This record gives sequence, structure tokens and C-alpha cells, in this order.
Amino acid sequence: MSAVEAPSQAKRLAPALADAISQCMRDDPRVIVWGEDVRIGVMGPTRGLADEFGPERVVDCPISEAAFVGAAVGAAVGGLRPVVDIMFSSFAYVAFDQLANQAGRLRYMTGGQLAVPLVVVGSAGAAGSNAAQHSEVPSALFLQAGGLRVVFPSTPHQAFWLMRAAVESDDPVVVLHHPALAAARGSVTPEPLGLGDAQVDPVGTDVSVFATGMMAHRARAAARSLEAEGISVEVVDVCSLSPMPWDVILASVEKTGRAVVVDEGRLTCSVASEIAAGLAERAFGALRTGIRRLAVPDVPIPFAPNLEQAVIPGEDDIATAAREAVRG
Amino acid sequence: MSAVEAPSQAKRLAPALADAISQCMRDDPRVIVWGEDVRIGVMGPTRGLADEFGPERVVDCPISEAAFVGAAVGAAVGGLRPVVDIMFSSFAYVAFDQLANQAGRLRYMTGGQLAVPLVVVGSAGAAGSNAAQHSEVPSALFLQAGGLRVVFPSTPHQAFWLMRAAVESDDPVVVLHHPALAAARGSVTPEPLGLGDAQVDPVGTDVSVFATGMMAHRARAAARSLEAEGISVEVVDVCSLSPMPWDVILASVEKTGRAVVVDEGRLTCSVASEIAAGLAERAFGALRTGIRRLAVPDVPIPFAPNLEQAVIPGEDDIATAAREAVRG
Amino acid sequence: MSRESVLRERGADWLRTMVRIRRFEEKLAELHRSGELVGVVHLSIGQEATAVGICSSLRPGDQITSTHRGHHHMLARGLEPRRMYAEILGRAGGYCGGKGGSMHVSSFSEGAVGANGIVGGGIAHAVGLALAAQKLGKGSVAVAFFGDGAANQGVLFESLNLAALWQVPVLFVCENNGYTEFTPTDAVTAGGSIFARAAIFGLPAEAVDGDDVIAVHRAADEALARARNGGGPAFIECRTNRWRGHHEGEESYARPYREPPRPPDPLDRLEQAMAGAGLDAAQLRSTIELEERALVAESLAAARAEPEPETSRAFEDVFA
Amino acid sequence: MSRESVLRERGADWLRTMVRIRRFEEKLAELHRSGELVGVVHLSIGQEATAVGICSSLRPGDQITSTHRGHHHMLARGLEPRRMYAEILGRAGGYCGGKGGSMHVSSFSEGAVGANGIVGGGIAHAVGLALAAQKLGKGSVAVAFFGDGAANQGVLFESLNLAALWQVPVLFVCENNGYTEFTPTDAVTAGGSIFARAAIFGLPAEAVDGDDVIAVHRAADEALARARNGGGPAFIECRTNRWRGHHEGEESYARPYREPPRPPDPLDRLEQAMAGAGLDAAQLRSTIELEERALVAESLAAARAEPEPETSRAFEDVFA
Ligand SMILES: Cc1ncc(C[n+]2csc(CCOP(=O)(O)OP(=O)(O)O)c2C)c(N)n1
Ligand SMILES: Cc1ncc(C[n+]2csc(CCOP(=O)(O)OP(=O)(O)O)c2C)c(N)n1
Ligand SMILES: [Mg+2]
Ligand SMILES: [Mg+2]
Repeated sequence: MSAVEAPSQAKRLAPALADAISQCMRDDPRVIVWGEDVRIGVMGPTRGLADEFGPERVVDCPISEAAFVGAAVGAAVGGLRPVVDIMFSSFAYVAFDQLANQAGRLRYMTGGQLAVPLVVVGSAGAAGSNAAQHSEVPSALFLQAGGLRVVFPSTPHQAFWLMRAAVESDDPVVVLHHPALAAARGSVTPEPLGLGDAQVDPVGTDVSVFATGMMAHRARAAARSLEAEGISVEVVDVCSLSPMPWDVILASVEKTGRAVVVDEGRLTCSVASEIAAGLAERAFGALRTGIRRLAVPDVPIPFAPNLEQAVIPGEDDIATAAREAVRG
Repeated sequence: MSAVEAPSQAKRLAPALADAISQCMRDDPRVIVWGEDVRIGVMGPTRGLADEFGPERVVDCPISEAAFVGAAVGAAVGGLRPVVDIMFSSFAYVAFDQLANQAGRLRYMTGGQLAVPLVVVGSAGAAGSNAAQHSEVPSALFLQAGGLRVVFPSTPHQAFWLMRAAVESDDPVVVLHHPALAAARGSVTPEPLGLGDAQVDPVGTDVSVFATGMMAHRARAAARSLEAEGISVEVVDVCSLSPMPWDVILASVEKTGRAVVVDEGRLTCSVASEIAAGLAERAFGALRTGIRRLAVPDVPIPFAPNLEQAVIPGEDDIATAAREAVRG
Repeated sequence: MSRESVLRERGADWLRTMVRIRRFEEKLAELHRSGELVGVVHLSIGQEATAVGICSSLRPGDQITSTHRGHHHMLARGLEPRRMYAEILGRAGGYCGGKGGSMHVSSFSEGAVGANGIVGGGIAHAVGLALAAQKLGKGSVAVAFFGDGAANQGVLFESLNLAALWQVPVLFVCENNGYTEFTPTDAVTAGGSIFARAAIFGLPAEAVDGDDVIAVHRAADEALARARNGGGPAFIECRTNRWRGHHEGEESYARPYREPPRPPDPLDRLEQAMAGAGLDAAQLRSTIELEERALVAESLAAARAEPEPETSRAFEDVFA
Repeated sequence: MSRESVLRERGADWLRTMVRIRRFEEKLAELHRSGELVGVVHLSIGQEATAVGICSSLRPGDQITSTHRGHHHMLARGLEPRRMYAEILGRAGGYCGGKGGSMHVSSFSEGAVGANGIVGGGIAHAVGLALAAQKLGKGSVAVAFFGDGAANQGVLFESLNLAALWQVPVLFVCENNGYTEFTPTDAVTAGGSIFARAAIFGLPAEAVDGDDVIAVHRAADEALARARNGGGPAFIECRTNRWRGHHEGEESYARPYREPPRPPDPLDRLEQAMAGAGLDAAQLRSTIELEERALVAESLAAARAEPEPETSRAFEDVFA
């Protein structure tokens, strides 16, 4: 594809996703967007695209997730590069066979005869009292499903570059975006990010905190407050979950010897569990203390604001876990 | 329910599942079975039930997993106790919304007003060249989905008692059974097993191996061969995955200080990762060496026998990992 | 029964419930504007006659499954405004203890089994509820409410097939308000009318004027009587109108935002029909308006006074 | 074109392909009995005319999606018996390098995009393939093969709606062999014929005698010509018969096991039709039988001689 100009000025996260898609659409006529109300762009990532590319390339679909994700699998195999907005990523459960058993298996089952360059974008996380079916972070389900790439940007910069990488990838990629970060501002710089990358910020020496999406923001905030206490926290924003940036993750713990893994998904078989398990297996010698996981307990997300807050890890929870890891 | 008589004589695994269901059907008229070809009982767990209970209580369904699992959710809420045979558990992806977002959420979303006493039984694992869509072990997907109980018996005894417990439970329970163990023989003794139980056999002192289903058999075989080498292996058959028997798991590692976790599912965000993470968090002080995970790498199950064998942990792999854990 | 006598017998109740729904939801719109109401809220204003017409044919023990846009179903089924407000405001005294909110209001004991945030998610549940009722000899029926957009979900077709095979007492009610969120449903729905999609499974299926409570009630009465007598499932497409947007607050992003058309008000249509039947409808309407506005105001005040749920409740009710 | 001239022009090719499918699969039945063939294998014996009638209307570049019972589609599409055997026996030289097996034989370069082990799983793919062909101006069409049991999967209805909305060049072919595994499909399918389910979405839909290759071919030719000229999707229900069980070896558990009825052999029907058209069909048949039996035997021998895949291949091809 043609050289990329990253939008120079400060951006918000959801528009950065849309910018990346529109650049790809300009560069490559095979890129086509569909989903429910993608022309209005209810969820953000497709907003404004219809104005530039029209209804032929920005297609509003019926509420038929299994079929339009399945059609996207077929269209991708057939030479298009569909970007499907599934709205809330938990709606993907309705199309789960098409993602797990089809998009994630076809290349392998055919012995590599074909590729499935498909992007499925969906929101993940609690926007504030959207309750159990519109708030969860299913990243672990997509990872465990197999055959899918998964990214979860937490900043406009990550959003722009990872969406570009997703659309340019020849593999099926699930792009998650946090609804409460849709308006988060940040500058998109020309340093590209790709599948398999992580962002380390701040760099620290006492304890490593691994997080994505909203949890990455809370981890950075916790790091700032702990700095005042003289605790140096390294925050690794694992914005690419598949491929998982193990090199960065392991290097960080080799340095700090302490790990806190934060996840807005449910704990059991979560991304937090995966990172903790990988560390317990591959960095055991470096670990000076037990690995601490912070995640949503194994409950759905409740509606009431105080209950929702109670089940999702907060800045203080992260600070407490990091402090315990260091001070024991 | 009435007192249980466990089938005294030696049993095979799939018939033991059917025995448990038929006992429950005799005890409780609310228990009703449905799925595709459950009258013939293609998959085993329902074989013979139609002869005793007839087509009113053993109902053949169209290929409409989303609707008949959804109907089972409604029927369970309405006072029946449906046992749905989904055939291969990977077919559940077609009905994943009904399992994850419905069966696993309704009680919570309604603040506990209702219960969903539903059983979904399906095969999990490689029976020998059934390829990618008929061979995988999706236990981690059901655990991560949330709101579901999950059991995976490896012996007729476990199969009988855990199926009984599943049907008697007021929660949605996924019962997995390994197709290559359908004919495995064993005696069903009167000592009941329930949700949340594990079976420790053999008891050992040097290293703990955690496994389920076929992997539990291979772990026991590896334990026998390592005994000859003077290595004492404790095998914890985690036949109940939710509730997870953490007390047994932690106690074993507190004793041995070494852990190998074996899983026929894909590695990333697997049950193996969950157990390893829990140990790294809660038994760190007892660990004398890194935790080793053995699982299917993140690939679908291939068709060719030699390839299938190459991706699934074998007895030798388990023995090697346990040996390394002990000898370093 | 003649139109007149039906109106004389039930018109007042219908009018009261329809007014209650309207005033109840107008308050929610205010609360959302003021920011007191959090989360996404989908209002049913304009669709009152459908919910009231169907639910007024139900008996105690009958069960309904509902949708993200379900307040009118719940009020028509007889739920209390106070406990509904409490739920929608996330208070401890809400029907679901504040854990469900607007999209999941339900009262199991009153036969409102659950509102669903997944489009089409509750349709198959109604088939199962009907099967349970049949097998357990309850004599009750189940109603699945869903929208025109949900008519494109595969699980609807599967559920129709299953209900037809099992001949269970379930009524499928498609509330056709013309919109799938912001998309006119016609633009994403091939072929003829939605009710025709049910007919191919051999179900009695028809379309009615969903803003005419009498027409809706008549169709429901007939279908439910048949179902109670072992006549099996049926399908009613209620053609109604969504007066407000898809959800409150959408103007913030849904540009160009258009006010949806305002067809004749189903409340006024009922009032006029009652007047035509020789009832003093104007007088009745103003009395009902006074009483219901008062009820709604008191209910909201009472709900506001409720405490938020105990934090510990967040960790309960996953398993029985 | 008259029946006679069609037969004169294409009858010999059809007969050859149908014989090839029959003999190819008879060998598979033997291999399964002897234990040399592992895994589950679903044979299409009895359904040859459907696959041949449809695929003989296809051109290079056209694409098909298939099912767990797909060998006949693949052979009719022109795949080599040798590489198919190699795949089904898990050899390195198989179309999928031995990673797919019987249920997943496919040859992307020859337009056989993939056989699916999930019932209904490939239907939507064909809609997407057709859309891609349209958008990329390929001029090709896509065909979705699926069974009568798959006609109860929600994704079929969703796919029909999508295809009708998009007006893409896709042909839905329901191979109705009367069975959903061991269950007669009528017992789990409410309403009228299967093709009527497509008609409600406004698709041209018809049922044909799936054992009459000429009838199938005519219907396909018409539908595909229309699709190529921008006329959009169509649906053909081919009424055929499954001669063997659901899968080989089912007698071991499927008691009481009944041999399915044996209708007139579609191969004999074609031979007779050709004779009726004045061709020396008997002579032709015996030549073809000799040649195809030889081809099948050589192909199997060659496949057996192939090595198993390198173990390293198990860890490749997940991602591009
Ligand atoms: C499976 C699923 N897909 C998409 C959505 C997002 N969504 C919520 S309401 C809605 C439109 C539903 O239209 P309709 O069924 O007509 O109901 P209405 O909103 O008109 O009452 C959509 C697409 C969802 N909640 N669930
Ligand atoms: C989603 C799903 N459900 C169930 C099965 C198990 N299964 C395999 S073939 C089959 C019957 C399919 O019937 P039909 O579509 O008529 O195809 P046929 O076998 O007759 O060719 C079933 C139920 C499956 N493979 N996938
Ligand atoms: Mg609507
Ligand atoms: Mg069939």
C-alpha cells in the first residue's frame, strides 16, 4: 500500500480508527466495510466513511451476524478485504462459529491454500451501566478460539496504527476498542505500531504492570501515584494480544522481578491468566514474588453504577497490588 | 431425588453417562433430553434412553442449535430440566450466544429471580482423524464464557456421578466427554463425586500433574513409568473445571513444590494457563521450579494421524516434563 | 363481542395502561436529558397499543420474553412503576436489584421472564417456556416480543420451525416499528411482509394495525385461545411506529438527525373510539391522566429515595 | 436445446463423471471396512446426478462451497482422484497436505473453496464469494451446496436474505436426500417444501428431480445464466437419495440399522436416456466403466504410495 501519512494533529480514539480505515480504503479498493448502521457509524469506527466512500463500500446490514460475518469470510477468501463492525464485541457470540470454526480454521484445514484477510471490529468494556450483554471484554474468547489475531488499542496512536495493520494483514484480526475511550485524545505520531507490538510507558524498575484498553490507562495513573511513594512501576500496554509480545513481557519481568497483570475480562482463562502462566513458565527464575492478577471476578457486568465499579479493577486496586508486590 | 444406586458392575464411559441420565429421568419427570438424533444416540450419552422413555422425553431436533439450546434455556427457566446433547462440543459455537449471553447471564441479570437448570453434553477431544471442526477441546471457552459449570469426566465412575450432579444442579452445566474414551471400562462405585471435586490418583510426592479427560489417562500412564525411575508423581484429575477444586490443586503443589499442567485444549487462555496462573499467584512460595504447561499449540487439530498425534500431548511428553520438573 | 361492548368492558383499563406507559417513559426521557439516568435507554413511546393489546389477553401464569425496548411490555404485564424506576435507576429495590437496568427489567413471579439485550435472544426462550408449560400441564402460554429488525436473525426462523414441530402454546409477536436502529427495516429485509416468513412454517400468521389496541387485542385473543386449546403457535406482526429515536441521546452522533414521523396517537385513537362507542372518553381520559401522572411522579420519587444496592450483591446470583 | 442434442453433446462427459464418483466412493467404503481409512467418511453414492448436473454448468473461475458429504462435488468440479485419495488418506500429496481429510477436501485454484464440517457453515461463504466476484468484476458465480438438514440452520435464512438484498451471483443448491443423519428430514422440518423457504425472500426457487442429471443441469444453466447477467441469486432444491447410511461404519451403533431404499440408479437413468436418444450407451458405459475403474485403481495406488506429511506441517498454515 502507499506511504502512510499519520494524522498529525491530536486525535480522539474512535476517529483514529475511522481515519485508518479510510486511508486503507483510499489505498486499496478491495477494502469494504459492513455491519449494522455503519453508514451512520453508531459505534464510531466507521463514522464518516459513508460520506467519502458511499453505500457501495460502506454497507448497512440486517441483524444477521452469523451470515454477514460468514459472508465476510467468503468475501475475504474471494479477494476483498472486509472490515466488519460487529458493534459490541459480545454480539460476536451470535457469529462465533463463523469466527472460530471458519475464519480461524479455513486456512489451516485447506493446508494453506487460501487466506482470510478479514477485520472484525467491536467495542469491549464498560461504558457505564450498559449491563451484562453490552459491557464485557471477550478478548480471551477470541484468543482461545484460535486462528485469530487480536488487538486492543488504548490510545489514538495505537488505534490508528493497529487498525491499519489489521486491515493490511492477510489474517483475520479482531480489533477491540473501549467505548469509554472513544473520545480519549492523543497525538498520532509517524512511528508505526504493528501486530505483535507492545508499548512500554512509563519505563520502571520495581514492578511490571501488564494491561490493555482502559486498564492500561488506570495502570499508568497508578504508576504516577506510586512514583510519589518511590515505587518505580513499568507499565506494559499489551495492545497486541495475538501475536502476544512475549519478548517485551519477559524482558520487563527479567528486569523488575515482579508482575501484576490487569484485565477487564473475567478472570478464569483470561488474558491475565495467560500472561501470568507464561511468566510462571518462562521467567520463573526472575520472579521475586507471586504474580498478582487483577480482573473482573467470574461475574457478568452489573447495571448499577456502584456495582459495575465494584467488579472492574480500578486505579487503587492496581496501586495496591503493585505496592504489595514490591513491599510484600 | 431418590437414593442413587450406582451401577455395580464394570461399565463403559458413554453408557455410564446414559445410566446417570436415565436414573435422573426415572427420579424426576422434569428431566427431558433433546438434540440431534438423540433417540439413536449417535454420540453415546443418550443411547438407549428412547427405548425406556419414548419420543416424548427423548426428542430428536432439527439442525438448529441456537434455537434448541435457547429453547432449553427457556424450558429450564420454565421448570423443566433439559439435557441437551450438542454432539461435538465445538458445535456449541453455533449456539454460543445462548450459552454465554443467555444461560450464563439470565440469573445474574434478573438479580437471582430465576435459575437455569440446563445440561449441555458434548464430546471433546480427538477420536482419531476427525479434523479441525470435530476434535477440539473447548473447555476453556466455556469457562471464560462465565456463568456455566463445566465438568470433564475421564472414567465411568466420574462420568456417572458428574452427570448425575449436573442434571441435579440448578445451574447450567456443560458436560464434556472424550470420544476416544467412550468405551473405556471401569467400575462405578457408590462413593459419589460432585461438582467441584477432583480425583487424586496416584498420590505422589515429587511432582503434581494436573489433567482432565484423555490427558488424565496419559498422566496416569506417565506416572506409572516414572515410578520405575524413582520419581513419585501425583496426578490430579481435575474432572470438575467449574467449580475448580483449588483446595486440592493448591494442597498438591504445597506438598510437591512442582507442577505440570496438561491440557488437550489450545494453549493460549487455556485451562492449563488458568491452573498455572492460580498456582503462580497462590502457591508461589511452595514452587521449587517453573510451572510447565503441555497443551495443543495454538493450531487447529489436523486430519492426518501423524500430524494429529504431533499436536496433542502424549504420555512421553508428560513424562519428560515431569522428569525435567524434578531433575531440573 | 362487538367493538362497542369490548370498549365498554376494557377500554378504560387499556387507556389507563397506555397513558401510564406514555407518562412513565416521558419521565425517563427527562431523566436521561438531565443525566440522572445512565446507560442506554430505548423508549417505546408510540408503541403502547401493541403491548397493551397483547398483554391484556394474558392471564396470570402466562409468560413473556421481551427486548431492549421493553418497558411497555412490562407495564402492560402489570409491573409496578416504582420498582421499574428503581431498576432503571440502579437502586436496590429494583426488580432485579439494580443488576439489570433498562434493557433487562423483568419480574419472574409476574410472568415477565426477561428482557434481552441481544436482538433475537429471547425468542427461543419463549418456545422453551411454552414447552415447559405444556409438559408440566400449567395451561399457560408464552409470548415472544421482538422487533422487525430481529426478524432477520436466524434464530427466529429456527424457533418458528421448532414451535411448529412441537405445537407448543407460544405466540410470536413482531413489533414492526419500521426501524432497525437507524436503518429503515425495508432496506435490509428482502421479500414480502415479515408475517409471511412465519407462514411458510405452517403457523397461522397475520399482520394487524399495531396502533389499534382493539385490533391487536382481537388477534391476540384468537391466537391465545387457540394455543390454550392445543392449537399450537401463532405469529402476529403488529405494525406500529417508533416516535422517538432508537435510543435517548442519539442526536449527539446520529447526524443528520430526523424526528421520526408522528402518526395519529394510539392513545387518542383509543379515546376517540371510546367516544364513538358512546363513552364519556374525554372525562375519563382527563381523570386517568391526572391519576397516572400522579402515580408516575410518586413512583419516581419513591424510587429515587431508594438506596443503591449493597456492593456485595455484585458478587452474588451467578450460580444458584 | 433438445434433450437429445444435450445428451449427444454432454451425456458422455456426465456419465463418465458420475461413474468416476461411484467407483471412487465404492473404494472408500472398502478402505473404511478394511480399517485403512480413518476418521468419519460420508459417501455421496446415489447423489451423483446432482453434483454433476450443477457443476457441469460451471466455468473456470466459478467457485463452490461444499459439505461434510462433498466428494461428488469435488470430482464433478474436476478435482483429481489421486490427490483426493491422498487427502482422504492423510498423505502429503493431498489437496490440503493431509490436514483436511474427507470432510474438508478442497482445491482453491480449481474453485472448490472448501468443504465444511459444520452443517450450514459454508453457505454464507458463497454469498461473500459471489459479492467478491461481483465487486472485483470477475464475472464468475458461486454455488453453495448444502443438505436438507442444513435447511433448518438459521444461517441459511440469513444468507438468503443477504443474497437477495445484495443481488449477488450465488446459486443455493439444497441437496435433499431425505435424511438429517438418521432422522427423516420431514420429521424435523415444518411447513411445505424446502425451496418455498427461499421463495419468501424473493429468490427464484424451484425443486427438481436430483437424480435426473439433465433436469438438474437445465435448472442450473438457467439460474447461472441469469446470475451471470446480473439477475441475482437463485435456489434449486435437488430431490435425490442417499443410498448408503449417514457415514460408513454406522451399523456398529445405529440399531435397528435399515438399508435405505434403492431408487432407480441415476447412472442407469442417464445411460437409458442416452440410449433413448439413439446413442450406443451400453457400449459407452462399459468403456467408461473400464477406464474409470482403472483410473480410480491407479489413483488409489499412487495415493497409497505417497508419504505421510512432514510433522512440521502440523505447525504451519494457521496464519498467512
Ligand atoms: C445480536 C445483536 N445485534 C445487534 C444489536 C444492536 N441493536 C440493538 S437494538 C437494534 C435494532 C433492533 O431493531 P428491532 O428488532 O426492530 O427492535 P427496535 O429497536 O425497533 O424495537 C440493534 C441492531 C444487539 N443488541 N444484538
Ligand atoms: C452445526 C452442526 N450440527 C450438527 C452436525 C452433525 N451432523 C453432521 S452431518 C449432519 C446431518 C446433515 O444433514 P444434511 O444437511 O441433510 O446433509 P446430508 O448428511 O444428508 O448430506 C449432522 C446433524 C454438524 N456437523 N454441524
Ligand atoms: Mg424496529
Ligand atoms: Mg440430507
